[in-house]
Amino acid sequence: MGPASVLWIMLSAALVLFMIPGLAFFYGGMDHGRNVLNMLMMNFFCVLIVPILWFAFAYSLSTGDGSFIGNFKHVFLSGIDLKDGGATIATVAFLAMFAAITPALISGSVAGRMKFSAWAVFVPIWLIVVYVPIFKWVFGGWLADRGSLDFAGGTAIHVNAGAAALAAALLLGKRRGWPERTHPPHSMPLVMIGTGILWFGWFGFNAGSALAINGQAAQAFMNTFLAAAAGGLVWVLVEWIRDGHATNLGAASGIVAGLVAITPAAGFVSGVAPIIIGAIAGAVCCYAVRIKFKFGFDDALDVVGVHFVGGFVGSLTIGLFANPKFFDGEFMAGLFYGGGFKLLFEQFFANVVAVAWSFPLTLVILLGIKAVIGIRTDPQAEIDGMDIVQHAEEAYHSVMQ
Amino acid sequence: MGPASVLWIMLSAALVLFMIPGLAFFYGGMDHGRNVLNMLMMNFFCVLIVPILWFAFAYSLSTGDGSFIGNFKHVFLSGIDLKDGGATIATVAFLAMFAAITPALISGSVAGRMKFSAWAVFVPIWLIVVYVPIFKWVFGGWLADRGSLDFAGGTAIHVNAGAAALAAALLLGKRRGWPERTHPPHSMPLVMIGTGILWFGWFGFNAGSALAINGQAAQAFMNTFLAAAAGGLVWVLVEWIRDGHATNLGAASGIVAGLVAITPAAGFVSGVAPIIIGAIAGAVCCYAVRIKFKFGFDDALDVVGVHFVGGFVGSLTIGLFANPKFFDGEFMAGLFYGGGFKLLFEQFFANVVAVAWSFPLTLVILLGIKAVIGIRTDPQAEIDGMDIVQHAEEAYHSVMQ
Amino acid sequence: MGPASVLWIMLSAALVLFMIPGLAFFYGGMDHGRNVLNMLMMNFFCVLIVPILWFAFAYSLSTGDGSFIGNFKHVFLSGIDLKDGGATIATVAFLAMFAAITPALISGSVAGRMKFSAWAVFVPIWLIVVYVPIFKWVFGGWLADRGSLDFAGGTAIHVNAGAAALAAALLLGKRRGWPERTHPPHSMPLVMIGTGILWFGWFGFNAGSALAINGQAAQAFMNTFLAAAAGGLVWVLVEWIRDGHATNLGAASGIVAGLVAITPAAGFVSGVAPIIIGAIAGAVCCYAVRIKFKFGFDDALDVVGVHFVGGFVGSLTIGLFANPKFFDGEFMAGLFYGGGFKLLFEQFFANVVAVAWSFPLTLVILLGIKAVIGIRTDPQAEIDGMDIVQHAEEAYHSVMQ
Amino acid sequence: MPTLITAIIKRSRLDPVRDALQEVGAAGLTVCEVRGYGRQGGQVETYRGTEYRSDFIQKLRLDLVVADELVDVAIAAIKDAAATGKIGDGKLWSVPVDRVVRLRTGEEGDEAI
Amino acid sequence: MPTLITAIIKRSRLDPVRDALQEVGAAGLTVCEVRGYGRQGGQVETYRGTEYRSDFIQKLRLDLVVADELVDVAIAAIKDAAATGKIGDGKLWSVPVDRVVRLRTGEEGDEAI
Amino acid sequence: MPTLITAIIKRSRLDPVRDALQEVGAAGLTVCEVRGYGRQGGQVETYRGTEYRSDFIQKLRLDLVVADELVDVAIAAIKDAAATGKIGDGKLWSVPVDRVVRLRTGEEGDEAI
Ligand SMILES: Nc1ncnc2c1ncn2[C@@H]1O[C@H](COP(=O)(O)OP(=O)(O)O)[C@@H](O)[C@H]1O
Ligand SMILES: Nc1ncnc2c1ncn2[C@@H]1O[C@H](COP(=O)(O)OP(=O)(O)O)[C@@H](O)[C@H]1O
Ligand SMILES: Nc1ncnc2c1ncn2[C@@H]1O[C@H](COP(=O)(O)OP(=O)(O)O)[C@@H](O)[C@H]1O
Repeated sequence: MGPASVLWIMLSAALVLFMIPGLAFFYGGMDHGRNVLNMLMMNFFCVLIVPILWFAFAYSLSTGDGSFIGNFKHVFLSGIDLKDGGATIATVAFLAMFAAITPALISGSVAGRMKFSAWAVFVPIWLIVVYVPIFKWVFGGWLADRGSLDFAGGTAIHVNAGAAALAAALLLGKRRGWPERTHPPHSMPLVMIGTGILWFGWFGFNAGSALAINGQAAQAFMNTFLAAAAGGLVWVLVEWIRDGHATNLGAASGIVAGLVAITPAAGFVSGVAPIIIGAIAGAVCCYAVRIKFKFGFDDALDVVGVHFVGGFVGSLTIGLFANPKFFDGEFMAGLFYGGGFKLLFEQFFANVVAVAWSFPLTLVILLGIKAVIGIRTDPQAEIDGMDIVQHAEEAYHSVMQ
Repeated sequence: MGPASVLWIMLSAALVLFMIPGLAFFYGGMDHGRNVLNMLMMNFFCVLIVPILWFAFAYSLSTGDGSFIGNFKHVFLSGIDLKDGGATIATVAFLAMFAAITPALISGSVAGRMKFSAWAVFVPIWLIVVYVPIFKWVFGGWLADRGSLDFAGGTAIHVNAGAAALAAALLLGKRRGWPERTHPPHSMPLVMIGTGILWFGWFGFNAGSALAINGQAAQAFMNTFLAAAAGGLVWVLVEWIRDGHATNLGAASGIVAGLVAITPAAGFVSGVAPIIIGAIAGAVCCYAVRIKFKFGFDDALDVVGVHFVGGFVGSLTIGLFANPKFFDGEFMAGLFYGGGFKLLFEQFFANVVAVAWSFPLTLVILLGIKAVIGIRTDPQAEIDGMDIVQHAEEAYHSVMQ
Repeated sequence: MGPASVLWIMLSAALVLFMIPGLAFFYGGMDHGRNVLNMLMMNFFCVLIVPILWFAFAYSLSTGDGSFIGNFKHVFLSGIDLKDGGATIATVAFLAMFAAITPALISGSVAGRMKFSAWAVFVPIWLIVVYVPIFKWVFGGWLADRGSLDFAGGTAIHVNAGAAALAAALLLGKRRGWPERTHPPHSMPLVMIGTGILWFGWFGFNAGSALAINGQAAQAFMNTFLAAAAGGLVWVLVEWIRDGHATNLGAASGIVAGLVAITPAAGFVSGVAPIIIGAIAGAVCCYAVRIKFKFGFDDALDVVGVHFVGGFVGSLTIGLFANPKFFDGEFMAGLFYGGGFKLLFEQFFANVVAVAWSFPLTLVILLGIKAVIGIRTDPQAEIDGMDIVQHAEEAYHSVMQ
Repeated sequence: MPTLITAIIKRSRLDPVRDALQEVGAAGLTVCEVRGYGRQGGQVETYRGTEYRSDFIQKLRLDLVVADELVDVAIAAIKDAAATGKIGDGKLWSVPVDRVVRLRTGEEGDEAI
Repeated sequence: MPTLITAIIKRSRLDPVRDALQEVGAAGLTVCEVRGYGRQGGQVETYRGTEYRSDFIQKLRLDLVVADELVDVAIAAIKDAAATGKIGDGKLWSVPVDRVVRLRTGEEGDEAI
Repeated sequence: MPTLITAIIKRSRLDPVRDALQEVGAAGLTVCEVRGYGRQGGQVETYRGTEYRSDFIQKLRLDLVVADELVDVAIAAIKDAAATGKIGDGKLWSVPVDRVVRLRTGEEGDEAI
């Protein structure tokens, strides 16, 4: 691997790291002003604990020959040196960022009522029990062997985290006053700062997943760009037509929906496909965020509506648009490129497997934590604010203080 | 083109994309707290609609053999593949970011009173009618053929957008209460967040315009750095001497003025020239932002004073400092490097042409939109706030809500 | 040097530049709402004035054959061309960013009471008198010749700035009401925005200091990542156990402490060492920030507790963990890698030298400024706010205005 | 004569108090974010490991002008809805008002409320 | 006896009201951002496609103490300047004041206003 | 009869005033950030080189209900602690109060303060 590729992987790792604060601001801005620090902390915590675990053994468990799980050959990165010009080290760091951001995604659904101690215990357990196996299957295990495709983590990250988010929202129950009372974003500028950072960082997330600098990386870049634009545009148009107003939160949500949907597909599709994929995600997610009201689960910041649905939709569209010829690649073609229904089925199957693993195991993990230390804050924290009760700090201090 | 160059173009594209939220925060922080979301939305909207148009046909129209306009050979990027290792795809993405940020610049002058629907119609029309031709002429058409120079868009972007901003401000008229009432920035930290992102991203904007990683890119990088510093420093010093205070908004404005001025010159000048160019821009723009009071046009956030004036000044300085020997390049030398007045004249001429195209056509486009759907919000929006009236959302929500 | 390396240096320069606003937000968020603009301005000012000086002569003075000080061979970058593909130009820019951020670090200790005019005079003098010599000694002078190691500026930047910060805090005296009154952060989200940017940018700071894209850069990247995570994690755990709460400011402070500590070591250690280094820094700095209460010096935002202590600790750990074999490098081995106590002593010695130069000279510079124009604002500024009194602007404006 | 009732309540009691007032027919009110100092003491926050007491606790201030005959029921309604029984529930006071005007119409007195 | 006039007005009417008061000679006043609940109802906002009513509308609260002889003109001035004729223009009430003190000098009564 | 004292003071005088009140036994109070307009005039700010006057200056509003016998000492305490002698120190006014209620317990009158 040439130095430019090593550079690209390192840079992409830095960009994905930057997405974690981005996600924190995206979520934190949307949350209530007295819960924002709890939201930020849940996200930052992921990037404190996960790297250590990744380094210690999770990386090793995620890679290697096995079809179901890796091994312990590279615990503490043993056996990895710099003879390849840093390529492996850079790749380990890049993958560590993915591992850190995936549980962070879940935090949006548990906003405003989860004990931070429970979260701190949940993240490492979930990483090992849920994330590592699915990651292995999707990126170098039996699901990959069957031919299903996931470029940068539609199945392994977004659908997986989305299913876990649903489980967590169901188990935690509703926030006080939900859904009668709407909690509008306490700071839309903070949401938009998060959105800007997320989009910027997502180029590393998707184009970096080529793990080299080449045509596929460039096309993944372009796809990331177009799908986000299309997702945001369509969400805004749906709002405009349906509600009479185009909102900033709609634009932000649509951008993220487009980004989520293109994530699994970024290195497999070309031409007008990313625009179609982004547009579908924008439209579908714009309606999907309302499901929670129908079914009564308090997915506070719409992890299910955006990441689960967006990831699933994006993953399926690979079955339609995968275009191996364009990439000169050895993957199955989608329905529209002469590949028949085979890939579509595999895509569906892989995502169902991810859900079937993630959802129940997340429930089990949380039930275990609930039994031991409890998962929900006492009601006073919901009234006085998660920030002061759980973290003994407040987000903003006025001149009086 | 080597992989490092492809990487550089992609990275630069990501950096320019990041500038658009940066610009949104720069403008949004300066605007009133009840108009900030409208400001953000005008900017984000550009990066939702423009990429789609660029992909569909604007890119194709902007390139190709013609001297005045491109062709439809690459509509929907047809004919572009990955055989060049992604170089073309990366370049298309990079140029798309330029196309997206240019109309976004205009939003600063129409702040606080333009109907969002009018803006949403204006952006795509303006892109095709005004931006695409000027882009073509400057970067690969008759103006370029005459020898005028524009490295990263002084003429094609800043002067162009600045002229359009003037036209828009004139046509929209003044905001309620302007100029008797000053609307101070509702959040200077947001302005500074925008400034930080803009400066960071501008390295991609300017150094990326070398479209390769080479000595010219490195010098453009250095120039971008020095001009911004000099611009900020001089603006702050002028304030300090003149008003007795050095302000943050002055530093931010000077940095942006320096960046604007070096944009056209970044790949053509060297040595102490970037400092001189930045310093001139800092001083001139610091006074130019007052012109609007003299002539009574409400260029709300000083697009004319900073981008038009800064871009024009910077573009002219190329005529003085262009140094082909240093770059081993085949462009005309400036006055101080033995080239005589020829280049200076061409620089002047190219900018006049850009103004002569942009200003009247922007007027025509806006008059057309005015006739059909109107361009100015009803007065109540100015009183109650653009955010609530136009977007049905508010930027900040307090604990009561 | 290949194009990928030139790109990496340029990119790293941009990342370090971005750290300066990041630092400004980190500090500014922690400061009182009526002093935040003064805080931002002190930081931004560094990146306005330092680049000009660096270009003019400070770069030249910092490099060259001498063992104690450079020369004037490259004043105004004379003699530097693009024949090396931009490598030198990129390196000059990269080093300029280091020079700009070092005085900016000091601003945290003088928050809320230093005359901005005094700061504006202090920065350039300090740069030349204190920073340039130490930089030269550490990176290419007698301290380096003795064998002491500093990869990205633990001694030259953090210990140096920390010692200066202590001198400044002592000379300025306490803020009104300190330590009886605690000034909690006026905006924790702003602090966290700063933290996110700092971590992101620090990859350029550390991994960019390899001045090439190679295995060392990749390992420095990995080390930066792990040490920050470990620092944040340990700080948060200490808080949790000691105070009963894990705070966001703790996470942010621990991340920064870990980053500071790994800075000198990033290109010399491997394996589990970065985690140990980060963890030590997190734990030690978490206690060190209290020293100021014990000794009664008002280091407002804990530059001493985090940068001085973190930098010193990190620098010493090189004496334990330096691993030349892993890097195939020609530097001394640390104690745990068979090198004996030699390196440990040299690390200690180099830092003592830095302190012995920085602390008294900072005192002398500030005493000089005090004698001529004064260094402390009049008390009214502390009451009414530094922003309005010193900069005639306020950070936030409400709807009334 | 109309009376001005001012109540300092906990942040979280706004909705119940508003509902209770509405029920007794006192629909109009004005709310303001304030900070209170009283027996409750402050809340303890930490700042880089240093605990400190933030003396002033966030409260809401409600002002409502009610017609004479409604004063007692309005006060009773607020009392019921605002009380949680824990320290810091807040205070209420009332002051007789000279004139009340609805600015839109110029109506005065009970008409204006 | 001086009187305390409290007016709840629309955000956008501050400048006209202040000017009107100044004209009649009531120059000092204190303003506060408040939120009001009344007949106007709330404003409709959307949140990810869900419309909701934000019950409390931003208003400004003005407090001014005026000398007895100025009460009527001050009230009239506010009424004129604050009214737009649309619902939600706000309320005004007045309360007689026992003592007024200028803190700087200790002056009391009309002197202190 | 208890009395409501309202004081508009400078931002920086909150701590001294609170301490002074506590000393004389008036411990409870409610604070609110307000903006004042008066003789002090506004503060001059600049905006891209244009100077403008920000008419309204940040102040704090203190409301405290005190028992009759404490009114004079409380006012004196505030006066002492709030005065810096410079223009803009603020105003204070007092109004007799009909009823005071502690919401937690329902206690009324002096008990409730
Ligand atoms: N004398 C007073 N005057 C004005 N406001 C008061 C007074 N005493 C208390 N308050 C307000 O009421 C709030 C609650 O009072 P506190 O003494 O803490 O508990 P309780 O409500 O149980 O008596 C305080 O935070 C303050 O805002
Ligand atoms: N009884 C009341 N007591 C105190 N404030 C009131 C009262 N009624 C209305 N207000 C205030 O006046 C504002 C306007 O009142 P509203 O009933 O909406 O319309 P109008 O001013 O046309 O009567 C409200 O938002 C509220 O702040
Ligand atoms: N008549 C008044 N009614 C209500 N508040 C007032 C009045 N006059 C002044 N104030 C308040 O007191 C503050 C200080 O008053 P000002 O006239 O500036 O100086 P001074 O306190 O020296 O008289 C003002 O900012 C305002 O908040």
